Amino acid sequence: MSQVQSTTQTTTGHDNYLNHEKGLWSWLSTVDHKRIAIMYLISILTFFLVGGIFALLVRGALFNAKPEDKFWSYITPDVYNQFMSYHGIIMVFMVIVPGIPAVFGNFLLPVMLGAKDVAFPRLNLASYYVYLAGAALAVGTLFVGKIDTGWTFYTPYSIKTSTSVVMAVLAAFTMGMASILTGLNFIVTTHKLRAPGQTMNKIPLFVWAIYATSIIQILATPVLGITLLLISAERLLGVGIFDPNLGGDPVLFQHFFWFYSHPAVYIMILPAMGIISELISTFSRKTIFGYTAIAYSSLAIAAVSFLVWGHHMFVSGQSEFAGVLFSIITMLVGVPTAIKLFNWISTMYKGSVRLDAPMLYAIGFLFLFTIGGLTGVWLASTGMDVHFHDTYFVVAHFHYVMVGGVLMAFTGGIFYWFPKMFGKMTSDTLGRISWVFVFTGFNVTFFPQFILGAMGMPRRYFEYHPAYEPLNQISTVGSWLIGFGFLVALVAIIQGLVAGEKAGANPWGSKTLEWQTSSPPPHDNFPITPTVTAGPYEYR
Amino acid sequence: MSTVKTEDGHFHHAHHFNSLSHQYDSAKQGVWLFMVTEILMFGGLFVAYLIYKSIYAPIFHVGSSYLDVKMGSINTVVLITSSFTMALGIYFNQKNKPKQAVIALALTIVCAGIFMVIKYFEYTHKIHLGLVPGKFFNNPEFQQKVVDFINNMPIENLTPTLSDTAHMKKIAPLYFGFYFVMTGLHGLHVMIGAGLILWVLIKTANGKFGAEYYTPVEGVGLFWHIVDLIWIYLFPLLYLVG
Amino acid sequence: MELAIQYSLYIISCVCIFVPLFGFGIAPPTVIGTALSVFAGNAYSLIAQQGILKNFIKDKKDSGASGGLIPILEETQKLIDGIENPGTAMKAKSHSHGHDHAEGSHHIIPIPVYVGVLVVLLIGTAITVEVAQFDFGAMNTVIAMLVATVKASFVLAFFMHLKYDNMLNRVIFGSGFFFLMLLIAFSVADIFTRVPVLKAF
Amino acid sequence: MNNWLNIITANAFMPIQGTEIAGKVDNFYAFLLISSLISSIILIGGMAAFVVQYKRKSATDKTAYITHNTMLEFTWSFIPFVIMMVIFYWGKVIFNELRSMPDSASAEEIHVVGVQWAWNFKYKNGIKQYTKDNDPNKQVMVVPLNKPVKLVMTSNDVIHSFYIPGFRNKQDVIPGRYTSLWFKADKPGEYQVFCTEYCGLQHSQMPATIIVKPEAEYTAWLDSNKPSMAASGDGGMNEMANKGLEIYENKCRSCHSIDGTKIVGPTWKGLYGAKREFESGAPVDADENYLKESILNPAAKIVKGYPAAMPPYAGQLSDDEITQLIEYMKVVK
Repeated sequence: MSQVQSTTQTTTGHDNYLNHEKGLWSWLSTVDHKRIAIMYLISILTFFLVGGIFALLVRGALFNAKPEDKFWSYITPDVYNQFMSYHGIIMVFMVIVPGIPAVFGNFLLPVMLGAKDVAFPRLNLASYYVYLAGAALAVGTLFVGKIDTGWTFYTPYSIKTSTSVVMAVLAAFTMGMASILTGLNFIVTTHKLRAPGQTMNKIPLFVWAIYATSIIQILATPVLGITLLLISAERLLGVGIFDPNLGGDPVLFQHFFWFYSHPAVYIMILPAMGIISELISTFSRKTIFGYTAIAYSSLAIAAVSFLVWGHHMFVSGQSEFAGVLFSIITMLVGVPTAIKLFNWISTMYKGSVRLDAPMLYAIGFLFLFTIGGLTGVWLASTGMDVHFHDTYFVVAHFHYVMVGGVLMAFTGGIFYWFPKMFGKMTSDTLGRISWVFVFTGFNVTFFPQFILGAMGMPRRYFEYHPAYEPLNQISTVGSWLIGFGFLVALVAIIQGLVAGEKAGANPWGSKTLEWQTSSPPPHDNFPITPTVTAGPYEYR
Repeated sequence: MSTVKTEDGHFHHAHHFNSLSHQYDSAKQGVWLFMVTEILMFGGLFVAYLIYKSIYAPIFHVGSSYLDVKMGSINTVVLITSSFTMALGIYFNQKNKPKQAVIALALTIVCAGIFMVIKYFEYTHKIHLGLVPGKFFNNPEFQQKVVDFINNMPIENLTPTLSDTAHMKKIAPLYFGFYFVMTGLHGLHVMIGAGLILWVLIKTANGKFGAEYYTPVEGVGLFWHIVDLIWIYLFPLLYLVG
Repeated sequence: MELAIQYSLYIISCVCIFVPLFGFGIAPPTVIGTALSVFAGNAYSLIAQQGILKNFIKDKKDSGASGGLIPILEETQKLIDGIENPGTAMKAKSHSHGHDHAEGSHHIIPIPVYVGVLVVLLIGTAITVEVAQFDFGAMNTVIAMLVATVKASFVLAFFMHLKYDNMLNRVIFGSGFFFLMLLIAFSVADIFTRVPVLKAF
Repeated sequence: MNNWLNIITANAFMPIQGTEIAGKVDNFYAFLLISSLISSIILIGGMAAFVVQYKRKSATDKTAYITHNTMLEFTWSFIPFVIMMVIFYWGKVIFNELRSMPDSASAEEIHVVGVQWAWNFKYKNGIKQYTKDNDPNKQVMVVPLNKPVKLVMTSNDVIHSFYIPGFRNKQDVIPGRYTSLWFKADKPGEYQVFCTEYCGLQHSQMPATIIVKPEAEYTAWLDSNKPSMAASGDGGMNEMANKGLEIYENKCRSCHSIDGTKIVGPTWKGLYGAKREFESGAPVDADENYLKESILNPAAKIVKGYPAAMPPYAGQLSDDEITQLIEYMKVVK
């Protein structure tokens, strides 16, 4: 039994959101959440490509320990610092934070709720352009003065450096604005636009995840906004709030910064978890195990995420008491995360598991996220973190969670919802090949970095001790594998767009609402507003 | 949002809502969510202010004595009055009286103008005296007063930070950093708010709103009251609490 | 129900472990507060989702009881329905009223109330300025903030119609302040517990 | 075989243990490693087993309808919770030990100043070590064996972080404030020091070495390196120039040499009065006005062959301090 008695029979399948209106202008001025999602998808994939190139350059520069051995003499320390900063800024603010909510959230949230659109369609379009403006500012710094502060903009370095920090922080501020507007839209949509019968305990887990994410976006981003504004005020006027020369406390900056940036980590990972819930249930063809537990654990993670930011600052000069306080609260995040992991795995128990490309990515997520999550516990314990803080161990940990978690889910999501978005199937073989490369490449790249971190190699180093060289070389080779894997995924997407075979309304046999309308969905999502009678995962 | 008035004088809600009131509730919830972000954004500044105030009390004490309480009080009264007229603007829209609503909204904009003019005089006075944030600060008298204040403090109230008078002298401009950033950001909001009020004023005058549909007026009103609300806290913190 | 038992067990064990660890400093109020709110949340979700209250009211009504707590309970149930299914609740409303007047959201406050609020705010301003002439030492900030908060709540309640607004908007706005408190609390928990480093030479 | 034993004792991949606490950290590391291994075997193994066992066999497979199991959910949220509390407590004990300073009577105190991009070490008897110095004897911090050493640290410009992998200890060095760190080395030898807080261009090029020497050798080193009165008084330098020297050591030294070598910026040797040629514009004699302008607004005139890397010092140095610096430049010949 699916969530609604299927409504697809009534649609002809000819009129859909892609051909509803024609011409470039109809796209640029659209208020249709599905078209906005596609525009986001294109921009985010472009920026992902740029950020990825920077990542490859960074890894390439680290192939050799000493500057005189580096195979590409163009990369000097200042260029390396810029590459490292651009990789961080692009990937965090332009790819991973907006990524899943703006693309899949925009496309699917209204459809999954049985709504015709998000609550504020024009605001939705505006937020896309605000995002683009921010991104343009950020990319603009490449041509005006560059940026070398890393994505964290730590004061007082960001006050003293001669690069164009003001422009970069304004870019991040603008993109934060877009993120607030998107989050606001989703919260109201979830509250107000659910189809009749669609109670909060009947919405799909992906919607729960996006909902929890939006709450964090609303509550955390403004603090980042004021922090970034203060940095520019600091540079332009010297107000002294974060500048120790003028009486400010740089550690207070870190408090403010991580008050946003730690919850931001969950802005990134929660939607990915939502995707995984959908993928695992569909490809195991089985009811999700512990719906309530997974849904509430999303909210629990969102709530606790605001209480733990100080674990980024155990050695930064915050008091010992605060360190211990943040450490114990951080441990609590592990509990809802563990609940989710166990529930996903039990969903497969006595299921009917099919390893299509999206499911492979979901499995990859579980594998990498397990490792990323467990090492997170190491870093959350004060005594261990003193040794690991700001070493490659941290780099490996958050790449396991961010890349291994978010990007695996993102790519899996693309392969899963591609038929719904474009009405065509992607090649499963290409999808699987890309997974093999991404997954292997990922472990080859980042597992050695755990060892490097344990050996004590600090992060953001251009030149490093020769003892670390072999592992760095393995890591660099791995990064090429990842790059190749994502290229194959891109080929799979383009091949699907150009020559993919036609997809039915529900190629995977899923039960959630978005599969009950035709592929691609019509302009108004459903010909008749559906009435929801059952939960989202009723595989009986 | 995309509500339109049809020829027979009724309003149509956007296609994805069930009814006008459904749309109104949703829009209002959206505005409230946005207000939360405003509160948190200013909140960041307030947190920083409170922390530094408790560490460097003398700077803030002497600093606030350099502000003109009279001007601050007038501005408070002006802003409160503007909040009142804004509420009236909504009220008259609810009662389908566009003429009175336009007057009330125009009064609100006038109040915003008065507020900004007074602010302008305060600013130019400060800038003239060199009482500006760190980079451009040029008023040794203020720094000396801070040092004198510390020297006159009872010895048991002195912390090691405060006893370092050379350092305190150096960081004394911090107060004006806060003053200009906080009032500046607030002033920016006043100007944005005035612009928004002008927008709903024109729409009201053109008969775009009425008892059935006045969501934008309500939304702009909420924004304006938040601006007022923030000033209600800013005023005593900057001008009065020494 | 099972879920509630499960989580309450879990939370009680949390409290048992937390409190001895931290002594009676900052942590116990936080922990107990969190625990209580989680309890409340769970209880609420049980009532809302499993229809316990609804069934209870139905039973009572069937058995002929009326008066007492029943009307209050019914109101509560309506409130819950409003939060849980706004779509259907809204539909029901627009059907029954025939006109777009959801209660609360379109409440019109008469002008004299606005004037009253204005007077209160002006008096509040006068009080703030007057009080600032006297020195209460450390209480200065506290008093100023209290007066400001009273003024702010008048603005919120009447000018911003929060008094007549639905519960959710109040919760939304309150959450802003709550998270601001968290930012203050934890920043202060760091900055004022730092141990100064003393140089021997 | 030995390698595998190493994993159990968790020396695997960790640097050598230079202190007693390092051993404790490593035991904790071993516990984390093993418990994480077990957890990942349960999670990943379970996942793999289910994927294999419940592989889809036909398009119409029937699956079990299991919605939840309260007992199970309670178990797998409670057991991780308990484990994590153990991890927290263990970590806290080690952290407290790393952070509780020895009393100053028994400890050897050394002052550390981080600058972009070098470390300054200062001893009680006046010895100054500067890690970017050409003299290899000065690029080290010498500490006694089996005696607590307390570092009182601050920074002159941006945040740095003092990290000694061998001691498993690390502490950020913050401008405008003192932070501290302590250790009691129990093996003589050399230990690497890294800066782990990103601090700009040469962030990776500010390593230092800690040399642990037995107490007797340490005292001998202290005595033999003690600056003589003549050297510290620096005959011929007036008071102004002396103050200038201090500013130079704290702010300028990492980019400008006084012995003619080219670091990041031009050397100060013989600078005063010399003719300067620029990337653009007419050459100028290096007089007071030029020097002052170059300190306050370095971008105005960029010396030929050097990058425009210097930050402006307007607002960071007072007029008096600039005069003192220029006085010092006059002395450097």
